[in-house]
Amino acid sequence: MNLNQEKVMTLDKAIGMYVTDGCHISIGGFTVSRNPMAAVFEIMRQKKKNLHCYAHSNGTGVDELIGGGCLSKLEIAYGGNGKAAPTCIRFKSAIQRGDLLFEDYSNYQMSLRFHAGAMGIPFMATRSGLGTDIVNKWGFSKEMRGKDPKLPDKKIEIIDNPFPNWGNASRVVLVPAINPDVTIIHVQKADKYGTCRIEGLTFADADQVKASKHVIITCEEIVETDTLREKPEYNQIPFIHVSAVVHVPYGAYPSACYNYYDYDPQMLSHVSKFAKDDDLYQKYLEKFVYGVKDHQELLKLMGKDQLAKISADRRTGYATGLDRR
Amino acid sequence: MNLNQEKVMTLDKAIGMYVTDGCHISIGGFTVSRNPMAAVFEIMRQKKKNLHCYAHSNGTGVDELIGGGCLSKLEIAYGGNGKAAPTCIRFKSAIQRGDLLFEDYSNYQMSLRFHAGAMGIPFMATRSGLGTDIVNKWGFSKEMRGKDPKLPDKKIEIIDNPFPNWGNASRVVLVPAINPDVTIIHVQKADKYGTCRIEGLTFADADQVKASKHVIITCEEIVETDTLREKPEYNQIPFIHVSAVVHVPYGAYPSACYNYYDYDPQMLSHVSKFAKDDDLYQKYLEKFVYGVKDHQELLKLMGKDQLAKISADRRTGYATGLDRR
Amino acid sequence: MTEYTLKELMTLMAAREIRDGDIVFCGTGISMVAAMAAKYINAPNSIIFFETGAIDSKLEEIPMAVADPRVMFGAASNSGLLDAFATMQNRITGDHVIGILGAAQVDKYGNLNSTCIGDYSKPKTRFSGSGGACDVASFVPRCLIFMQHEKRKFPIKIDYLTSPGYLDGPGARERAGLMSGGPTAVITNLGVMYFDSETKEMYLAYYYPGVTPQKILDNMEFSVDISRAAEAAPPSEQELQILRERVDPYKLIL
Amino acid sequence: MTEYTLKELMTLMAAREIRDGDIVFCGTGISMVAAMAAKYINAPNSIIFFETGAIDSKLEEIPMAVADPRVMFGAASNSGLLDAFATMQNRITGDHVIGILGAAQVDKYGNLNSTCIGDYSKPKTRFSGSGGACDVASFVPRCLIFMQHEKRKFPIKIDYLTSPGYLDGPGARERAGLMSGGPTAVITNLGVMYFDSETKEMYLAYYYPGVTPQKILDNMEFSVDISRAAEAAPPSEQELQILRERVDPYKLIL
Repeated sequence: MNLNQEKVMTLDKAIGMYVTDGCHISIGGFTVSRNPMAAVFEIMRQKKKNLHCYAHSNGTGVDELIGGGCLSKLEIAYGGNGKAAPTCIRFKSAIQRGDLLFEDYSNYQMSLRFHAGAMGIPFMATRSGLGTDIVNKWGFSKEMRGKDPKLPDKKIEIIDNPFPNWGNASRVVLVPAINPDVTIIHVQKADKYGTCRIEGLTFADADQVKASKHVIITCEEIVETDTLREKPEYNQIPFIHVSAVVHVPYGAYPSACYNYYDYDPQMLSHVSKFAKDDDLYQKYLEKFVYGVKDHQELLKLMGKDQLAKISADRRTGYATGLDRR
Repeated sequence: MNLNQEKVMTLDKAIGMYVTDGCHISIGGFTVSRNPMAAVFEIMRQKKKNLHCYAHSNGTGVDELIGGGCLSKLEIAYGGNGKAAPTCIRFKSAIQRGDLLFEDYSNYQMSLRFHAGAMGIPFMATRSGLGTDIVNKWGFSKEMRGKDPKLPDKKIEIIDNPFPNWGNASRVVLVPAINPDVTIIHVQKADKYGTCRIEGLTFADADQVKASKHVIITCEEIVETDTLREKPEYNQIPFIHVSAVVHVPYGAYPSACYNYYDYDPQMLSHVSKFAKDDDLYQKYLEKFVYGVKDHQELLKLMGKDQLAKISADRRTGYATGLDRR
Repeated sequence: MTEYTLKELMTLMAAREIRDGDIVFCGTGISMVAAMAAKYINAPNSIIFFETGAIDSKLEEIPMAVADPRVMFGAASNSGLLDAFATMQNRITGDHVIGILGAAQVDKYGNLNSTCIGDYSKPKTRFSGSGGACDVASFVPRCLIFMQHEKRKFPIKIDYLTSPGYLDGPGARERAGLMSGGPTAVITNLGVMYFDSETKEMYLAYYYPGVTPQKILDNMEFSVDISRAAEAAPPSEQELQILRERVDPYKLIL
Repeated sequence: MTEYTLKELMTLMAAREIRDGDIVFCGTGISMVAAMAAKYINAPNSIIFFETGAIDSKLEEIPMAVADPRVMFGAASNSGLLDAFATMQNRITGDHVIGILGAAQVDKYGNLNSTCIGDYSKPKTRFSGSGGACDVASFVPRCLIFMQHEKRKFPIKIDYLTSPGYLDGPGARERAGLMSGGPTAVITNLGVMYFDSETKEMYLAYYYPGVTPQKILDNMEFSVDISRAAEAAPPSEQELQILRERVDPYKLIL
């Protein structure tokens, strides 16, 4: 959080300040929507290393962070990305090669872990996962957990219901809270203090933000504070949680940003195709990530026609009739 | 919940159907705002008895339900109602006389209990209340709890943190879920299937609804489904949770309904004055509750001038400059 | 009779399992097409909802992911994951939900693996992982499972138990602390399997026209009872028309 | 020097405790006036927030309850109780919160009773109960407590412990499992008490002009250290002007 300092800054400054080597990070969005891709690419350009990442289903973004070699540890529910990559490709190869320490959860469990972090309690209870390998198989050993104060004691704990005759549950799964060092989300509208209005689905973004020590907001538009405050009930994130605000139009590209633009099916397929081969993927990175100075340059490289194709229709909020084959 | 039947009905039918003697009930709103008062008055007119009520700070409504003799048990965090009644008056006298079985919680604990009910888990954890009499003093004995399957085993349970080195917490308080038989809330806008849009603060209304077997929505306006669906992110309650929808303009009166009308400080003071004396309170009930056929008649009795005074200003959502001394 | 593909029949077999008034938890791909088809054909009052928080979306185009902006349009409400899963975990709404899942492997008790083949920490093949599948399988009373009918996908023992079916048999869900319920049907490109109400083991209920029960057995590592099997009704003209013209006119999935 | 009421001075003593950048958890009545005054006088970047879920509201008129529609206008966000209390329970934002509470009784360790006098189940006098007070007192590192200075309100033992202060002394919060922190000051119509950093017992820090330390002791059942007491600075012209003209021009509270 940050109450008083100036919050509007450039993306390279925000990433430089808050994403430090070895820090614990989470990003907003879900598979093909509202991944903070401009920020992800900037993290890759700044060659951040040994990040520990928490993800539910942050397909597009997490796969690039893996591909860019930024992650050493990953707690995740789902490494897939719609049609372009039923299993995220760099994720798949990193795990098959043993290049990444990882641990599996379910989407609800990850959401609950962020929720617990936002609420300031050590765990949340659920009935999901009883009898499964998600409960039984740990990615981080007990020894490793004992040595690292940034890891919870256990992956998961099962307890008998302390209210045996209540809730029709004999036992429950407890999942430990997550409090990332930094969370980055991309939203449609924010003011210069960081109050955010997300349009469409919010996924787990608000809890991820509230659970996090530092928060970077990238946004399509910086709008007047008074405008957002005409309908405070539609602002999911009040400024007190936010450290930095960065204006990045098309900041979720090539994922979608509801009411602004659709995902880019061509680009997502292109990345997937290149991601399947190490050399090709390096070429992709050299051209689209390292080869551009910033997100604006990437957009120039994509070209106006490509962006026009994914421009959102006013009525539906997506690019009606977009060729998605 | 109710997916298929016709949901729009009259208030007397909805209360007759879903509020049965001895049932467990919760109502929406908070102190002077959005109490479902039309429904509360109808419950009183229908002389419902032995209700078990769950409340965080539902001042106006709960005090009338107590005054009307409808409640036999109450779980509550706060029995106060702003300036007109720092302690709710019928609540106070019922407890001092021993007319009501009751149990105290905090506002957060009650909110968490509804949240647990909505989530379908037996309890939620918090660090609130450790070392206090809220934890130590029970209103419902262990024996009583053992005999009544609709009461949780225990008021509260304290456990050692199962993740001892996580969350900086040595122990936590567990509060049991609430799943009322019926919840009644008053909202600004709903469609005929029960999808709701609440303006201003939501308090705990959405969790109360989602935790409840049956749900009655009273609303200022029934709006077109398509209108609400233009901005689905602003609808806090989807129709699947709702049993009945009742159109009741001024349905929160004399409490406030943001953007529609303010609370009525004169009427609230009037009620408080009469509530302090049993005979006077009976007179108040005879005139304003039992003496009118329905809420429309109460509004007529109040008169157009009185309603005009509390009419909400477009810019602020309340009655700017209202005399509240 | 009109020609049809096995994928079309699979989709329709699933659609036929959806009842009017069901709340359908929907994934991507064929499961979304099945849920959409059911609304047009046999369950007009069923409601499609997504783990991302969209409920009863106006699906003018097929979403390619559960976070596709197409699920956000015209919904009754757009919230987030926390609300969506609560709707399934609480019994008031959860008991009305039917889930549709896919997986890399299924065993005879309907337990699913969508995580990996080989050792968990350094697998031979890694898949996407649970996503919401484990949650759905844990919470809801009825589940449909889409599978390709291949031997390696129906193993004696799955490599990783991602989503619970009947675990190791009768009473096992309850012993583990799960809600009762469990998988209803496994729908493949060759037929449909149900689960015996006593043994909780998979048995063959339908084989598709042109497919023999033996061919189905040949494509599984474990054996199932085929004594109750009947030939499935082929798609009707009307079903095919809805599928092709209204649900997936651009052949994005089918 | 301008005349002033003790209620005005009380309000200002509380306002002076609020630091720039504090997030102020606000109740009704005098606590709301104090928080509003602080924003105009000494803590322009403090933020007022309410347990009902409104944060940084544009308070053009004094709200008479924390659910008054006046707190909903112009806020940064309007949510609900769950979010508001989470903001205090989590350490990231919670450590920046200062709470302002009132009560019927306070003991020497700053424990509060706002529930009842007499037996809990059939009390002589019943009050409103905790509301959010127990939560705030459990979570936040600093708390201001408004009290009327009367003997029965400062008893040796409170009848019901609604909101935790330092419980039974040094280390007791930690032993109970509470977050550290605890009450900062008790502000009355006669003076201001702080809590000793070692013993966690209340001591007299300020007595108001015209009030003697002895008079304060006469109005308490338990005794407090008065050796560190100093006379409080009276309200300045500017403070009074802000209070009367900008904060509560209609004398709704003061």
